[in-house]
Amino acid sequence: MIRTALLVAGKDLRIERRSRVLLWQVLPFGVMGLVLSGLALGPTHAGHSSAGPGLFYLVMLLVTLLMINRSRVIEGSVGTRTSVATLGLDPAGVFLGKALALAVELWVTGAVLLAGAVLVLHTALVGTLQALPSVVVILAALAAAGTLYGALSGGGQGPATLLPVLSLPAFAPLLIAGERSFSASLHGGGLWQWWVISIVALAAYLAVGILLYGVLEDS
Amino acid sequence: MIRTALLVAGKDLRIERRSRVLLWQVLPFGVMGLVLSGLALGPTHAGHSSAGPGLFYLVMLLVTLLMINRSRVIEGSVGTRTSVATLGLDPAGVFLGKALALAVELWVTGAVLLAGAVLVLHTALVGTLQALPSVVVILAALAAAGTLYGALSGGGQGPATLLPVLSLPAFAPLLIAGERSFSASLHGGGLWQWWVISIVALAAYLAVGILLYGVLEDS
Amino acid sequence: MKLLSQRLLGPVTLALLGLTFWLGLWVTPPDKAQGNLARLVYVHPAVAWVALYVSFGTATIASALYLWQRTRSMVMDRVAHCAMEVSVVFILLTLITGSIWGRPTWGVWWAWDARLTSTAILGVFALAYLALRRANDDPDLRARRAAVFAILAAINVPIIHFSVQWWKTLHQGATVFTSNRQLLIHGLMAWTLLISFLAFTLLFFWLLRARYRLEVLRSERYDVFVAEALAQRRREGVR
Amino acid sequence: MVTLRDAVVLVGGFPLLSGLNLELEAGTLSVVTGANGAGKTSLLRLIGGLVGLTSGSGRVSDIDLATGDLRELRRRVGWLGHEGSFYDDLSANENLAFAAKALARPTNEIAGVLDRVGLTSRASMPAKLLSAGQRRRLGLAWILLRRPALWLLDEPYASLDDEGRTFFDQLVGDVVESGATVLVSAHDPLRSSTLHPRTLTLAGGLVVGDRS
Amino acid sequence: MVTLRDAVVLVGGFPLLSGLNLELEAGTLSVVTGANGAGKTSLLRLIGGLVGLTSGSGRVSDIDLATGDLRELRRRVGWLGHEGSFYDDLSANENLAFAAKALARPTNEIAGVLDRVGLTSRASMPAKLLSAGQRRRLGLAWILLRRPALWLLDEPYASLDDEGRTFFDQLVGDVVESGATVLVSAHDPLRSSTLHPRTLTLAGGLVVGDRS
Ligand code: HEM
Ligand SMILES: Nc1ncnc2c1ncn2[C@@H]1O[C@H](COP(=O)(O)OP(=O)(O)OP(=O)(O)O)[C@@H](O)[C@H]1O
Ligand SMILES: Nc1ncnc2c1ncn2[C@@H]1O[C@H](COP(=O)(O)OP(=O)(O)OP(=O)(O)O)[C@@H](O)[C@H]1O
Ligand SMILES: [Mg+2]
Ligand SMILES: [Mg+2]
Repeated sequence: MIRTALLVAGKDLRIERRSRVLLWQVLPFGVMGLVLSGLALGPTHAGHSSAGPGLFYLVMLLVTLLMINRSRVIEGSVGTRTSVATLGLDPAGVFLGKALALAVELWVTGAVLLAGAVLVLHTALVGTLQALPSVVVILAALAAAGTLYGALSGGGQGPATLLPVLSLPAFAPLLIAGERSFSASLHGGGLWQWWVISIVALAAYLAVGILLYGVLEDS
Repeated sequence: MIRTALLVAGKDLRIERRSRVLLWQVLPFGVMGLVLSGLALGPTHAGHSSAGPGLFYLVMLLVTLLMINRSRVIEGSVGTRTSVATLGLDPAGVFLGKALALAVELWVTGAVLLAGAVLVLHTALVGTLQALPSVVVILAALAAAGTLYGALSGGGQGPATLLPVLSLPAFAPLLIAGERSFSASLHGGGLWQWWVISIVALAAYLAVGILLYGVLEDS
Repeated sequence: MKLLSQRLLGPVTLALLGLTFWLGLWVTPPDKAQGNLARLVYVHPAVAWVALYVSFGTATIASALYLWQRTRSMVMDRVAHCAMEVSVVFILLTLITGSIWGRPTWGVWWAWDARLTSTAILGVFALAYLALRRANDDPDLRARRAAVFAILAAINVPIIHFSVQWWKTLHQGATVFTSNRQLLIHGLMAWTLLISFLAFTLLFFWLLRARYRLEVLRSERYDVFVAEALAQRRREGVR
Repeated sequence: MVTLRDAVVLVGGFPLLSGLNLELEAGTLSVVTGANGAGKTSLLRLIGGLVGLTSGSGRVSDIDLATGDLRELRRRVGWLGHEGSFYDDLSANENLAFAAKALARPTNEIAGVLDRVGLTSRASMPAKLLSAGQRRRLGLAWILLRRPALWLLDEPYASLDDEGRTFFDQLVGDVVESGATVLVSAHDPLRSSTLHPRTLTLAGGLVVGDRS
Repeated sequence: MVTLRDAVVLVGGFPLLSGLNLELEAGTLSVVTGANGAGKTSLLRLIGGLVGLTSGSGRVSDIDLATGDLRELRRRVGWLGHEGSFYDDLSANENLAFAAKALARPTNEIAGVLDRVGLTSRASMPAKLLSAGQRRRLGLAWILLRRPALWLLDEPYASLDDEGRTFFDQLVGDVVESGATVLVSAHDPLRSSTLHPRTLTLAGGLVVGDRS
């Protein structure tokens, strides 16, 4: 399983590195999203440092949707998926691998966006650093959930529009947990319950994925 | 040109009606987006009726991105685009047709989301009705700009991730104009300058599209 | 004559830049309200001017010339590309100098001011332009798409300029050149300011030329590469 | 009809065609053969105005490939490629109706065309559900409806069944007779004994053999 | 090796196979022919475990198609389809390395395999830039590397050039000799005179002809 996971993650990251989609397309989009949400809220709201966590996670959510889509597109056309199916890869490994690759990409994006939030949204630096571990966990959970929902909404170049509908309700709790724990590390307040929620969510999505991913793939 | 436009718009809307992507995937996404952004802002901000316009346009922006993508995907694979290229359709007509189809879809989505905003975000009903004409114009401008940027970011199933980066900066002024004029009709305030901006933007994007769309298509 | 002006471009730029710094840092007096910080006035407006008008403008004009059938040539495409790359640098410098100035005067590094935001958006436009170029392999198609995009992006420039008037916000209004064409700042400071504009404008053209030369070298290397590829492809047939 | 002089087509720095010379007369049938990767598809794409000429010169149907209006050229070309050539979500009927309307042709020819290519029973099924050979047939129908002056067919035999190939040969015979120019890329020789095509052999992006 | 009894495959309510009976022995070569839309591709997909059995029964390589582990079945199958069968963004080399690692095969065979299918000069180019025939060859290489017990090849001749077809015939001969089972769908008869395949004819989702 682990071997398959590493193989798949390596393949995804290699394609990503080759096409530089993350660097040139997703990161600018993220930064742009941050700036724009600031604008949409108007100067009064955005000036508030309190908007930082919410906006950060909102943008990360959009980035996740984009990246899940991308992660499905690189699996290629029907022909490719047929051939790969004949490799009989362990589905748990495939799931872990794709989730890992996605997580790595989200972490990179998250790091850049956090820096942006500190600079642009005046989010306090110390609090942001304190929030880092929880951000890492939440993004990993997003990656796991996203991979799962990506498979659910049908592999390949199918209707990419199905994904948001399916996954948003699942992402909502993650989003809330993330925002609250980020806010808590900024302004003080109970942290541990958000930690519990996010770690449980991560574990749950990983477990579901490992157990059920094979069921979701096209027969 | 008009004949081509109607032909193309008819084809796009027919495919859309057949696949029901709008009804089952985009609309739910929009509604969910509205609810989620409310959540992300936290109860204090979202309760405000003042957040309504901003969130409405933010969600419409995302819907637009999804729909542009979809509008490119239905143009099919390289083979299809090659064959269609041999029809020698007038590019200005193709642009108008695709923009028209997209605008129709955006209007439908916008109507539903406005109803949602009134219900969920406590946006005032009367002000919302007053804002309708400006919403119609802004969404049409979004559709025109979106079609243009869709072609810019490469036809077909190319890197769908490039689109947001290219188009978001251009959508920003539209977003602002829309949000301000919506807010103005809610709370009173100068309206005409936003009207000017949005109509000028619509006209400009239509003009650029009609003149330059042919230049953007794959040779 | 042409050769001479080309050879002089570098030294003159350096001299003018040096003159600007000397005048700005040592000769002119500190401002009454802002103290020594006001000396940023010799850098920030000039850099912003180059970013917005000179470099973005060059890129836009070159793009428009490319799109116009009669002046269409790869030279225009290349100029647009290089100017846009230099533009990224100057926009970044604008943001940085502005932020440095903003921290003590407004108390924050960044504010949701219309001009600041629109400048940042212009920066993203420039980056998106480069991303767009990367995403297209075919030189002709790439040139056409990039040119259209540059022109669409240029709409932002007047928005930035008038943003201070449309949204009455934090950023300085038109201080240097007012509508009645009367310089608000006088004497030595005005001269220093003028020289700074000149110096940074020349700096832009210097950088542009260097960047363009690099591109020409690249295209020469590409020609060699193509000749080799052609020969190799023809050999495939002989086999 | 077609004249190419030292035609070079570069894509991503790689020469698909490496200085090719070719002369095709109007109203003739020619077959291009050659090893995989020789440049057959690229040649057809160049002639159809679907890819630009990098250097050299060329004229197709009185349109200059370097300076002329490629859109006008494409409009005169019927193209059958390796891949599907229609909207996957529309049915055969709807696809052909779209093409007909785009070209201002009467739509009442569609039923007849579908019958000729043997797709009547699949006429209202989304094109993506068609089998490989049926897709080919739909591609043929799409050209048949248009009756262009220049037919460019990339491996038309591939995935057609026996009956389809016979039909194809007949069709090509008719078309050439009626004055259109047909250029076919193929790995198998045409089966019909009444067709006497000129056979061009490509290799390394050049014409290396020419036999009538 | 393969046993199908009254096999029905429904997709979207349409029967691709409509009660088909078939028996294939291990170590044999069979060719499936039939008109376009007869169900050849569907039959191959069923046997490869790539589409489910709706009713009837079937066993392939001792795995029951209705109740068995289809993933295990797929792992024993080599599949060459109409479409490309690899990651378009990776090079031929990288694609084969991925397959080799997934199957825990040594990666040092890759160079040899690429040489056999004649792709050495295109080994490090993204697969999406390959020509139609080169894609076919890469598909063959992908199977060659795996040496599965059951080869399912959907119109392997399509877009292969002369030399490629000769190579293919040789390869199939070798493979059958070494004990593998090969099922080919084709519209042209195999060219090699030393192969004596069993020929099955399909029509309407049924086997209507069987000739050795
Ligand atoms: C990140 C922050 C900032 C950004 C992005 C920014 C951007 C710009 C831009 C784009 C211009 C050129 C406008 C035009 O010519 O149309 C400009 C001019 C100028 N800026 Fe800033 N600026 C920033 C901060 C500041 C601060 C803090 C000050 C001083 C308190 C300042 C003072 C000026 C002045 C005096 C001009 C020349 C005005 C004129 O002549 O029109 N800027 N700035
Ligand atoms: N960017 C590139 N770099 C290197 N080689 C390339 C590139 N793009 C295309 N090629 C090569 O160019 C050739 C394309 O030829 P083309 O598709 O015209 O061949 P063809 O004669 O139609 O072959 P087939 O019989 O296989 O269809 C192939 O050899 C392909 O490998
Ligand atoms: N949902 C559907 N509704 C109606 N017909 C369908 C549907 N899905 C598939 N078909 C038909 O089922 C058949 C599929 O056959 P298959 O692809 O197996 O044919 P084939 O023998 O491989 O043909 P070819 O020689 O053209 O490749 C086609 O006739 C197709 O039109
Ligand atoms: Mg070819
Ligand atoms: Mg088939």
